Amino acid sequence: MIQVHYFARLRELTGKGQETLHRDSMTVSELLDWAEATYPGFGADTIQVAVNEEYALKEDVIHSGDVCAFIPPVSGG
Amino acid sequence: MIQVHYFARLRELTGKGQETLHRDSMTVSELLDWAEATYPGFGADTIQVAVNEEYALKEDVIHSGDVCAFIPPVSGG
Amino acid sequence: MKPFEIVETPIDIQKYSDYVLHPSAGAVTIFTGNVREWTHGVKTLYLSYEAYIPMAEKKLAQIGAEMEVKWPGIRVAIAHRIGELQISDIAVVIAVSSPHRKAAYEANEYAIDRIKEIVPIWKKEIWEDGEEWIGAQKKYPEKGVEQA
Amino acid sequence: MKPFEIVETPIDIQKYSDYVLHPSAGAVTIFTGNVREWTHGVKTLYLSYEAYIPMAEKKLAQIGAEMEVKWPGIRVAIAHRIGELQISDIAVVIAVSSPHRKAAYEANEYAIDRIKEIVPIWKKEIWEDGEEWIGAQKKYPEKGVEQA
Repeated sequence: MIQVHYFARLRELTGKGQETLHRDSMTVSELLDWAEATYPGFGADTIQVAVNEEYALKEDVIHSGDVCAFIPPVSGG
Repeated sequence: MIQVHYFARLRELTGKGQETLHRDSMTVSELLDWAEATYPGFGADTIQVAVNEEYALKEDVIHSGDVCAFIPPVSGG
Repeated sequence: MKPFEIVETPIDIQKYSDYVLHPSAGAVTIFTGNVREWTHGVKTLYLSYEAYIPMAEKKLAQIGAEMEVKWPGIRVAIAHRIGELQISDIAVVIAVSSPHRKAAYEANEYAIDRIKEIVPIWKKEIWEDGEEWIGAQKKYPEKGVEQA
Repeated sequence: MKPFEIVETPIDIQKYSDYVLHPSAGAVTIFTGNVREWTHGVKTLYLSYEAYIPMAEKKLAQIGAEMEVKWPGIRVAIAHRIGELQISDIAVVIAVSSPHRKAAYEANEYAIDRIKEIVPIWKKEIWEDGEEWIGAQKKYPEKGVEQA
């Protein structure tokens, strides 16, 4: 199981703060493709993925038990 | 009469915070020469003179009633 | 307080200034980012900030660590507030102490630049006629909005 | 408080930050110069500051006016404390608000540079083995002392 978090625009778009994917492993790229297919307008090409609170590369592999987060462009400060 | 103020090192050197010169007028240059002659070690070449709270040029003329101050190199901040 | 933290209540700058001050510090710089009412003619009613809190605090600490490498001898504290913020409220505070002032200015400015790059915090602007999540991809060029 | 003042009591940074903040300000920078205990291996016991008060306040206000010309839209407050200051005490505070952050940083740094050039304030350092009025002509190169 892979846990994913949604924030800001993505939280409003998906209507949820988090959900659980029943997958053993997938790449970051696959996760983004899944999100884009599941939630029209997701905008995966502008979004980074954090795995266990660190920015991940597209080719990194996510394993069951990892906590992921979609990070749209940040605007703190 | 011309009033003159001493600060910091000059206040300690002269032993006074201010004094009055009984002069009708003099240039800033003359005031510095007077101070150097009166107080050995005054160091007039490193000192600026303020007349009525504004920095003055060596050739500016000080008149009776003006308030002068010797301004050694500042070190605030 | 923690030196790198996300908070949900008003920010007291004195607390962060006190944290970074120590006997070898000759200079302290504090930056606050405040909610601005007018941005190029568009009136903001209030802002709403959201964060991925544990990662945001890790990234703030990472920025602090980067700063201490670049400017040895400095001490740093950073806090960012989330939730609804009204006009003039402090959204972010950066406090840096240093033996000498140049590093305190430079390091402080580095911190806010990095926060805007890597810390997972998002700002929603609420105007009289709408609202929008702000992000690097949304620069609203038609309104000429800039970040603070 | 006055926006440009010489004070004889401890400096409360919040007061100056509050003074410069207004609804169009998106950024506030605060600089404090603090009494540092160690300067290149020489231990300072305390400092004593003296000012030509009326002229010093005029010159602080002049610096503020220069800043507002160079960085339109900023608001500035500066205070310098005189008398005996202990380690970590604030000698000077500079608060600058601005719609955007770049001007707030730049203007603040300009202010401290100008203060060290033109404001009639003098610092005496008191060490364990002596004391000395510090000034531009006295850089103590043998000790390598720098200003904060």
